[in-house]
Amino acid sequence: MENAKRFILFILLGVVLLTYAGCSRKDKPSDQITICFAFQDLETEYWVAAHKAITETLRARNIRVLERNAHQDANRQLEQIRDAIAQDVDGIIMIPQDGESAVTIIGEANQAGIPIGVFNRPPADRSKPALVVVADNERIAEEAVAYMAEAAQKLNRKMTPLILVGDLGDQNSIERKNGFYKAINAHPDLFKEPIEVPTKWDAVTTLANLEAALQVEPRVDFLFTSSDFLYPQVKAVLEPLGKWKPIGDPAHVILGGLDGDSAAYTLMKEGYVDATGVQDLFFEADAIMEALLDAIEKGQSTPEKWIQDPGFALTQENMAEREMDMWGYRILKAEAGS
Amino acid sequence: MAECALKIRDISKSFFGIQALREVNLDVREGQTLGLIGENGAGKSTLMNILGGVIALDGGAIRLFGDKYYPACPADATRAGIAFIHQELNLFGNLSIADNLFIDRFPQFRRSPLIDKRSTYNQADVLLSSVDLRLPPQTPVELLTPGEKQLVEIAKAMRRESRIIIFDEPTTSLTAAERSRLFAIIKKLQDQGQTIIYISHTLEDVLRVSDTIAVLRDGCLVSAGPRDEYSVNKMISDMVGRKIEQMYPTRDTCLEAKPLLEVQSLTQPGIVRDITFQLHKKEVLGIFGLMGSGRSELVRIIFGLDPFSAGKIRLNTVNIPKPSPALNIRHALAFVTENRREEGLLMEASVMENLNLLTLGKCSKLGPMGLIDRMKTTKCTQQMSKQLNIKSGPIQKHQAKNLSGGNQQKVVLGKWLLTDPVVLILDEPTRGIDVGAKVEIYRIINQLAEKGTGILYISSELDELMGMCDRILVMSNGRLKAEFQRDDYDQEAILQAAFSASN
Amino acid sequence: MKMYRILLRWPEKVVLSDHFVLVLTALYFLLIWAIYPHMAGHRNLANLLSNVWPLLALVIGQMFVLIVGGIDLSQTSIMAVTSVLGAMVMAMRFDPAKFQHNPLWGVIFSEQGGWLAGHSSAVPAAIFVMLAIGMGIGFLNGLAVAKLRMPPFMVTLVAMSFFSGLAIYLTRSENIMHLPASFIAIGKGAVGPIPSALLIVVSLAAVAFVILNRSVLGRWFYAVGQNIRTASVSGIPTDRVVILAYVFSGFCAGIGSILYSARLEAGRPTLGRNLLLDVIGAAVIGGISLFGGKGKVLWAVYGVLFFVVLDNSLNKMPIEFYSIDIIKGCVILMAALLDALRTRIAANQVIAVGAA
Amino acid sequence: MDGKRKKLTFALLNNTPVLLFAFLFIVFGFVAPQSLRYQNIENVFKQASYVGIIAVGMTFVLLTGGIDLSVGSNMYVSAVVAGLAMQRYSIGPWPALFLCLMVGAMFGAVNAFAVAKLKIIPFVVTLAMMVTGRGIGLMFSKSHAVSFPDSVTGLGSADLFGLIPYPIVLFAMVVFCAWILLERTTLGRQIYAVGFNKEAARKAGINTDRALITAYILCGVFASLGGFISVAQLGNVNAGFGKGDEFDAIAAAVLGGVSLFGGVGKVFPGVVLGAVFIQTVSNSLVSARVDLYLHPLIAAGFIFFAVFIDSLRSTYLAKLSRRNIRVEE
Repeated sequence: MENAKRFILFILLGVVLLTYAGCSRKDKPSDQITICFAFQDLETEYWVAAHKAITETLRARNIRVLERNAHQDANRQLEQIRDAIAQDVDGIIMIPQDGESAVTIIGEANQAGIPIGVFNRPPADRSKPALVVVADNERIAEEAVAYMAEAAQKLNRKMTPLILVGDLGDQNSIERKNGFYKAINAHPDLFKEPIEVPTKWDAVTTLANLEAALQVEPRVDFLFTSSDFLYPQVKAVLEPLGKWKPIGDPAHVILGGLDGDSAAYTLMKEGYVDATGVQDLFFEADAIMEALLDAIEKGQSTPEKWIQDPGFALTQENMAEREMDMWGYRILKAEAGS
Repeated sequence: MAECALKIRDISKSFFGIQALREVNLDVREGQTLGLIGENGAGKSTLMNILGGVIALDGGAIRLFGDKYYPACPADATRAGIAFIHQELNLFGNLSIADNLFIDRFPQFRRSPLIDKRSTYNQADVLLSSVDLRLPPQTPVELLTPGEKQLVEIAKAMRRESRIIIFDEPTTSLTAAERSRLFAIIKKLQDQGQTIIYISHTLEDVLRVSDTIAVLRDGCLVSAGPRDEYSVNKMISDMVGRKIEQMYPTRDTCLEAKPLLEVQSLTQPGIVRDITFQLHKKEVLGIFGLMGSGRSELVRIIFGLDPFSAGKIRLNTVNIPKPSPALNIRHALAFVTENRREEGLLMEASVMENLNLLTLGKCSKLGPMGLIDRMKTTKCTQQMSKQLNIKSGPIQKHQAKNLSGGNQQKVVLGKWLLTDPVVLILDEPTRGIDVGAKVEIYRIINQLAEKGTGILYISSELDELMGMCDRILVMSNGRLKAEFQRDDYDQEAILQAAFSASN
Repeated sequence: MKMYRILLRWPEKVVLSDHFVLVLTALYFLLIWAIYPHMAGHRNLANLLSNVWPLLALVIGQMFVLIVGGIDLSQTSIMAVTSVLGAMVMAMRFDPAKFQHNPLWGVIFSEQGGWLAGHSSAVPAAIFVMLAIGMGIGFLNGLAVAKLRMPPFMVTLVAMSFFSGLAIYLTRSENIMHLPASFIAIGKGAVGPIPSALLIVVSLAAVAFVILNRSVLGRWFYAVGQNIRTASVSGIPTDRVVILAYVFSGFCAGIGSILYSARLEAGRPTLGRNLLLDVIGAAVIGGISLFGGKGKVLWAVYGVLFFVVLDNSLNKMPIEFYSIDIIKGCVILMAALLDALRTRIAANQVIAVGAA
Repeated sequence: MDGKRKKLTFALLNNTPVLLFAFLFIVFGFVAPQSLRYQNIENVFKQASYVGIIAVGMTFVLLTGGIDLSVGSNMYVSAVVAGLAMQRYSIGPWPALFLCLMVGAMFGAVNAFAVAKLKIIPFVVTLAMMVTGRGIGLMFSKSHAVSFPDSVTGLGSADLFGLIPYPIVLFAMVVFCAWILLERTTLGRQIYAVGFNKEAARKAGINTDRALITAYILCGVFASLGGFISVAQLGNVNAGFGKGDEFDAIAAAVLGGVSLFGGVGKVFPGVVLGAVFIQTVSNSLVSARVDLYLHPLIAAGFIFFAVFIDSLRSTYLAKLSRRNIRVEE
């Protein structure tokens, strides 16, 4: 009995205190712009860096940022953005789970008259107006693999290619896989049937499956990873087998990836990686922010703009002149500078 | 030598204003056995819970071998040398006998935390042989019979060199043979000078083992004294507060020839062999047998819980080729199982929900699978609860687990009675319930028989069977060994038949 | 002293009643409202409620399985499979670039759309297929649990990985767009002022309520969960009851799948990928026991409300994404702690009543 | 004759996990003969070692009748803390390992406190800790990948005496310690007792809180150790590290015969076989170059089969042993 009373008092007291604390806070100044930044999850270094660039830049401009992590659930993302809309945000930037859900969510924003920007993963169709910045994953992958194939041709032997496939539920990984195949199929005589290794965008799975695959087919000498963030696992598997060798060594495995992060830059510099597809992070982040803020300023409710990140394949050949365009390199520089 | 092992002075305990114990004084002399009796709710378990450190006392003092004794938790009681052998055994079925014996303190290698397996097994062997249990100590406890588990509990108490051993209803799940084995062990303990408190509803047993007897009623000590001053009748009248003239009510036995249940050559290899009998209208037919003789297994097969390979079962002149509980219930067969906790009740559910579990279909709108007619079920169940004199709070809310054993058993009985059974199978219906409730249940059974229900009555209490039944069948080793009519009842002959070895 | 006692009687009743989780949720809501005024704005409330319905459908299904002492981890993968198959029946158009390498291309769908594309019965047929498949998978789960005596956790865990794999296999990772407008209306449309999702799920809840509280079958579910041996001695067809619980869970997953697919306007092989712990978490927070025999439709509603209000409130906070996770976990823990305290107090009171 | 047959059936049923393995090996021996090479088998064990270690920790909690959903987040937090400590304060690999285990133990201690002292249901406690833990980990890492120095990753791929890879050695050591603890110490036996019936355990004078707390803390420690070993092989910790591993660990333990209701199960050989079984299936599928989309379907089929056989076995064994008792009487 006595317990029950104490318990109730405890709750009531807590509520009163918290309410008081809540009420005593100042209201946000009404002129401050609020932007909702919703992302599906920060799986790769690319998105981590983008997240950092976007939120820091916005906050530096005295813009209120609502960050929303959808934990790879399109539905949750839809709910989050609806909540943001109900909260009268001024604009939305999102990294959608996939192109299809992006279309639905853009529709929601359009209906509410709030400008929306889609970052790095394009909506499945252009039926609804939005600001989109996107890199052509398929083309960038194809370019990188094409360079790797060129390098392979010089070796004058039949190559055994292997691709680390990303999560099968993710559009970008499917596009990258398609790009890989386009480049491979351009050289029908050079390559054997490629080995596909599932990674589910998970390091542990990658390690286990890559190890198993190399056990079966130890002659693999051409390896493309669908994302740069898996290089440490590639190294962990290749090194004990004596296949982690720089370019020029007869045991060298021709290596390539996509993203362009700082680890990839370091590995290219050290001569382990032949080529990597680069999306221009800072360009994309700036482009989407500028476009969105511009739309907010002009009072456009459903702005439409399709911004293409040219992207390119950074190769050993063009490294000297183009490394400046690689975001991983710039982050490394910035860290070294600070 | 005649020092007081346990001295209880003016102990009181109340729960939320209800006085459970009122200034109880009790002495147990060292080396003696105290028989403690009382109806459910008389305060026995409260007293024992205080001794066991489960609850704290409100007032009074306890001295254990002269020292003040205020246990704060069960571990304190154990440390002070009090061992409980509970009604629901506190054994761990997933562990071996040896593990159970030493669970709070294993023999260890010197100065290491590791268990010395060899010495554990050796010591366990010694303990087991001292309670006359010849099993390897590695045997998992879940494979033991209830009697063997009881012996393991005693061995555990002996291992701790307990100064007082408290037996709380130790014989409820034991067969006659196991019971005599238990008494032999208790005798052995008494000879060694062990102090014992023995609690039971089986008054004959209490008389048999105790040196002194104490009776509790409504939280007060009613009487106490040496055994010679007591008889079963005096014990009952002290407990109940009035005289019970007759344990087993009389009944006109005018059997009708109509067989309600016919079993013909029922066989299931390894369980029962070639069982044939008939149960008539208005008849109470007893089945006596030791644990493992196949008596409970037989009725489980009849009720369709276990399979059989050959034989025929006819219920109310209808052939039942493939019995199942649902089918049997449809043919008005009822079965009160031996373990009400595991198979009789939904402990979490209310009394009402337990009572109407079987008759939901009868009290429903829109067909037997439709909606429950609440008015009707409430009426039916309340009537039944009144008829059986079930003591509980509001039956819609009172959970079955908060009832006393006797009332729980009445709920199980009431649940089946609501189906208007033609044949009622009772497996140990009075196990572990107090005298008052027993008498009530006997009366209910008699009323049913008089109304024409055929009753198949299984019990390990021979007295009870002889008091209640018109006919007794004796089973041993899965076979029917003998049949006794009421006029030829002879305790020795029945026991002999039950003990007779195979063939 | 007397005043104090009278003052306390009402809250005491609330704390000890079934509706404690609702009270907690309401208090939490008020607290957040004080900080973020638009919390109670009608648009936000509409949003909040629209998030309740599909989740509630799943939790109600889960509850049936929990009541019979099982667990259904496969609900979300049932959603994925049914979402994809339903879309294959009714989608208006398939993009050949994405689907022409699919093994089912030209078999049940083609560029002209799904199996029944454009046909007037397409949407009802698709809904029928989704519910039937959901119930079918539930039936398989139930069969394995009841007849083969396999542990529910493992059965449904395996089913989870199998059917989510199957959903991805069927579409080769692609989402199926171009669903008919009448289907999408289920997720967004309204009948008069009442959203159709509300209509569907509230009627589902009402049916579940009637089954559990008023019907013979409902009592059987509880009996099986509380003590399966007593239930079988009492002539209850326990196997069938268990199977039925899983079938119902599958059915509810089908409903959830319809609502979520309609909202997202696509058949998605990854639908509800990370929803599972929300479903079970909501059920458990609501007070439904993982050990069987205990659960009420109202409790499911409260559990879902709690989770949805929690998520909604976190969406208001302008803080870093990781802080949101930390706060979410702490709030769940606090709610559980309060509930544990409450149970202990309630247990004491029962002893008092019992002794009286 | 009959007795002999019964004995044989008994022996067969008691060893079904082993038989199942034999079956698995034969199937994949035909489909992908390469998978039977020594090197590959060593790989399977190496890859299984980290899930195995977590499963061993999980076993302790499952034995008490609880569940720990937070091991995945625990792995992430402890690995991130260790990794950052090595990066920023350049501490050596051994202090880092110690730090990692301490974080794991603290994580476990929070679970233990909430379960044993505050008496909250384990499912909710560990669910909340799973969410909170991930958040705390991300707070430290800011979602960046944290890479481990070569001094650690070297250990991941190195062999003890050039023979056995370190992860396998550690796995064996963990299994041995857990086995000793559970089978040969009083506390271990008490954990079984608590899982069987907590109330009875309390009445028998067992300190149930101590048993519970030990179980949860050990689960935390083993989770962080498993995480560390995994990172030593991977080279870095990504934001998704450990996600979903709780289900793998539970699946491995349950496949190995551990009951989710507490009190039943053995670390050796049960849990070890469970962990290796799962890894063997996925490894063999890659070896056999099966269509990626079919992997989860086939793996689920194998696990279903294993669970099915196991449940057949336990019902049948229960029947057999019950009858045996009758015969002895």
